Amino acid sequence: MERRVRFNEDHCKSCELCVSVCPKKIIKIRTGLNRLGYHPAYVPDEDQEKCISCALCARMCPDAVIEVWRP
Amino acid sequence: MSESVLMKGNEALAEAAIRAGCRYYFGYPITPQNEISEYMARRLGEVGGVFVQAESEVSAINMVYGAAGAGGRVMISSSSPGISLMQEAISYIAGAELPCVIVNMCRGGPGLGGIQPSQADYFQATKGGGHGDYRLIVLGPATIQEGCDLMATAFEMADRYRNPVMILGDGMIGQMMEPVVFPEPLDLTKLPPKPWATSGNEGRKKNLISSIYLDPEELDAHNWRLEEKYRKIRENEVRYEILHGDDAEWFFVAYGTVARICTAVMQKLRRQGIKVGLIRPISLWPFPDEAFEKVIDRAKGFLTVEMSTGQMVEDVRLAVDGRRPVYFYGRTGGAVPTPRSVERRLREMMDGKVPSQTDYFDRVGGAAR
Amino acid sequence: MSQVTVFYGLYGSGKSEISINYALSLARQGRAVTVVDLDAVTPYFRVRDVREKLLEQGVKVVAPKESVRHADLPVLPEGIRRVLMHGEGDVVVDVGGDPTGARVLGGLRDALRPGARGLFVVNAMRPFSRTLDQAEEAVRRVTSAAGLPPSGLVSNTHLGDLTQMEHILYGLEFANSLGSRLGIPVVMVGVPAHLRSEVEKTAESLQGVTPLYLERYLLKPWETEE
Amino acid sequence: MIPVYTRPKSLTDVVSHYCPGCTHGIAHRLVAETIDELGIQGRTVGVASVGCSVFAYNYFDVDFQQAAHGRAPAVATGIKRVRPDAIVFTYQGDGDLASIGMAEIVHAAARGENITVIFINNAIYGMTGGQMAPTTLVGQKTTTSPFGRDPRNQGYPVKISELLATVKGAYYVARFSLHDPANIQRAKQGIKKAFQYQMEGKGFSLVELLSTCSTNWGMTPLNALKWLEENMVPEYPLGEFKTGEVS
Repeated sequence: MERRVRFNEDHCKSCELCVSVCPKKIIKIRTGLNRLGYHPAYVPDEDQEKCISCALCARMCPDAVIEVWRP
Repeated sequence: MSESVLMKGNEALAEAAIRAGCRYYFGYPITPQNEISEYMARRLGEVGGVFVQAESEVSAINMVYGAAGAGGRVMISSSSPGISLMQEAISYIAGAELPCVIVNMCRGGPGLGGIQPSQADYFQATKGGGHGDYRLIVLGPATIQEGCDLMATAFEMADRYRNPVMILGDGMIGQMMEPVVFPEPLDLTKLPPKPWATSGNEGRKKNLISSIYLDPEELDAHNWRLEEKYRKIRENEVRYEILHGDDAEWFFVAYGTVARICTAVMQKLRRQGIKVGLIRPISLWPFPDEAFEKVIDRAKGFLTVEMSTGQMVEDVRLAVDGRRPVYFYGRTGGAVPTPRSVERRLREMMDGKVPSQTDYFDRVGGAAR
Repeated sequence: MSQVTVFYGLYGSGKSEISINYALSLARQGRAVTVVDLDAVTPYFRVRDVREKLLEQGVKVVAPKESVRHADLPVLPEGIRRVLMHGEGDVVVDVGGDPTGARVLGGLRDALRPGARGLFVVNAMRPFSRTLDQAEEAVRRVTSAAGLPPSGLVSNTHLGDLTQMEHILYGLEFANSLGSRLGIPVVMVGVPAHLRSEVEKTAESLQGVTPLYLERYLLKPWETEE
Repeated sequence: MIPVYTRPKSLTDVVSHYCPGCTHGIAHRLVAETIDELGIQGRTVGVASVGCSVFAYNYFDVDFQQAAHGRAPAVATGIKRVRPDAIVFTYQGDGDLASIGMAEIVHAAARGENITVIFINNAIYGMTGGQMAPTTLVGQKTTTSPFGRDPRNQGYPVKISELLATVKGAYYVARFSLHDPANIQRAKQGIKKAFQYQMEGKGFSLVELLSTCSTNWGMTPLNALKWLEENMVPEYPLGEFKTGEVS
């Protein structure tokens, strides 16, 4: 499956700004920790289809964690 | 007609800098060195260079930092209070290892002081002034011709060691006029490249000009690497002149304008058969300790004369290391030691009338005047 | 008849030494002379620095008062307008160098007595007056800043202590050419005192221009006996 | 799949030291996007200042010089005069630019120095731990205004964009906010204009970016964005204050 929204989870600091701006509310926070000790944001595979590739999350992200693609 | 031109010291240094390839000058007006800025403002444009009058000495020296980092051959000049304002950036420039030439036409201090000549910035120039472990190469010309000749050396050393070089003059050197012969202008195309400069990272890894090292181990290593560079400079760049080192028993030690006065006195005394010589440091840092080794066996004493309350004399004492008496005579605040007073002080020293090894300042109404 | 003589020119052309020596030469002729130090731009080597020596030889000195002698300020002498307008006897005015220094006179132009003459001092061994074009430009800029058209030139080409007869003669030729371009005469030629006998041996060498023999008064510290 | 948004290549691939949610990261990204889009990575030189952005040089893959506190515009001047073809920008915070560096910024603008200044205004000193900044709002509590900034004691906030818009040498002066995607998009357009004006040789440009400091404000990143919108934007109106001819 090709993902529309891809997170470089190792760089995520869990600020959740992406979560706040996602119009589809599909960005979740993992329960596990990344290398930096944060709970990284991600979009579950099953919700990738719901992504409208608006890229608001990527434009909000302070750490350039997110890349967005469209079919 | 001869190739000589009659030049004011300040103008001459500016022209010499241009011939040494200086194309960028940043400054801020202060007496007695304004002729440098004025000359640069007039001349740099003719050779495709850039002159900027900054809003302050603080800004001007930071422009130098930027220009040197970008690979320019750059100079700045000022006089004592202005040089004080620049100390922060001079520390940054030394820390980031950038080449530039700084001219200080020293005037009387502390504080606003006065505009007459002085040598009271010796400590600031040779011992730091800014924060941190760093050194400037400091050159003290005694004639305008020597100032011009040292200018090319200054730029060359600045590039070779990636270190700021200061030409420490005094107001007299800046304001007086003497004939000079200028060297041919340097061929700029033959200057060595500066691959470390911030010129845009097209086709290479990016360059960073910085002096920040937050890791103590890294900063320690950086400082010891700088110290190793300074050691090389101490080894290779000592410059001095000894007059009558072969027979003299009493030595003047003086630099810059004061060395001219001491030379005149020396010549007069020698005509009377008195064996006087002169040690004239040209590089004030690195200080020419070796000059003293050359004469120490025969020397009976050293009289350091300065336009300060006694600054270089400390380096003289370190070099002599207690082996011979070291005396001092100084005037400050723009008062220049007169030949007569210098002669009197030397005679007192020879007659053992001056307490040895102690400071002997010219007290109010002192006999030396 | 008494006269006001203004010496102006570029920085370092030798105006101050010319002014001092000219004033002294007038005094030696028994004339009443006042020399005015109007140099507000040079910090060292000014007429005021030899005030005592001039007074000793009967020349009055009008200069900024002693309390501000070393001030880093463009201070005008007190009573300057009165001296320029009504000063007794001959008045010799030493103006600061370049248009910058000449501007000071520009501000006092209306106080100058009628008949005041402006003599432009030129040294062809100095930067910015080494070619005729440069020198012509310099005359134009300085004299217009001073507001006083030049009535003559003073040839003062020299190299300090290294000055030789050849420099004097070259300078005179230079000044003559400059004078023809400007339509003004060369009225004086500065000659260092050590060349006096050489000049006098060949009187015709100066082509009739009056020599002003120059003793140096503005000495460097190591040149004095004191 | 077609890319809609990918990481700018003139950002280095490292994790920044900035706190979670710090809008410095957004500002960095916008500058990097601009550099990519204008194709100037190989000839851009940045000047890092003192403040939280002291390490900005680690995050941009372009040549950089580190400047002393407040002096970045002077350093940039030196670089630009030596390398007129380089695209030179400074990245400065409010303590650096609006306090100790006030003279340098005003005079760089007055000279019409052909550089671009990115000015981060978050109304507080971040690096040194939350002290009052020249841009701290009236009533805002900081470690050095513990009872809130009182104009009778500490004076009023300095409005840099309004001030510089009065300077003739300044060509482009604009203020944007980074509190939501729409404003971020506007900020991006402003930054891009500023760099383009420099490329066209128009002269001095400054883009002020209202930013957060959630750590020193003592808020979550989201609440900090809300506080910015509700408190800073009214005090610091957004918009382009000047786009105009330098004679």
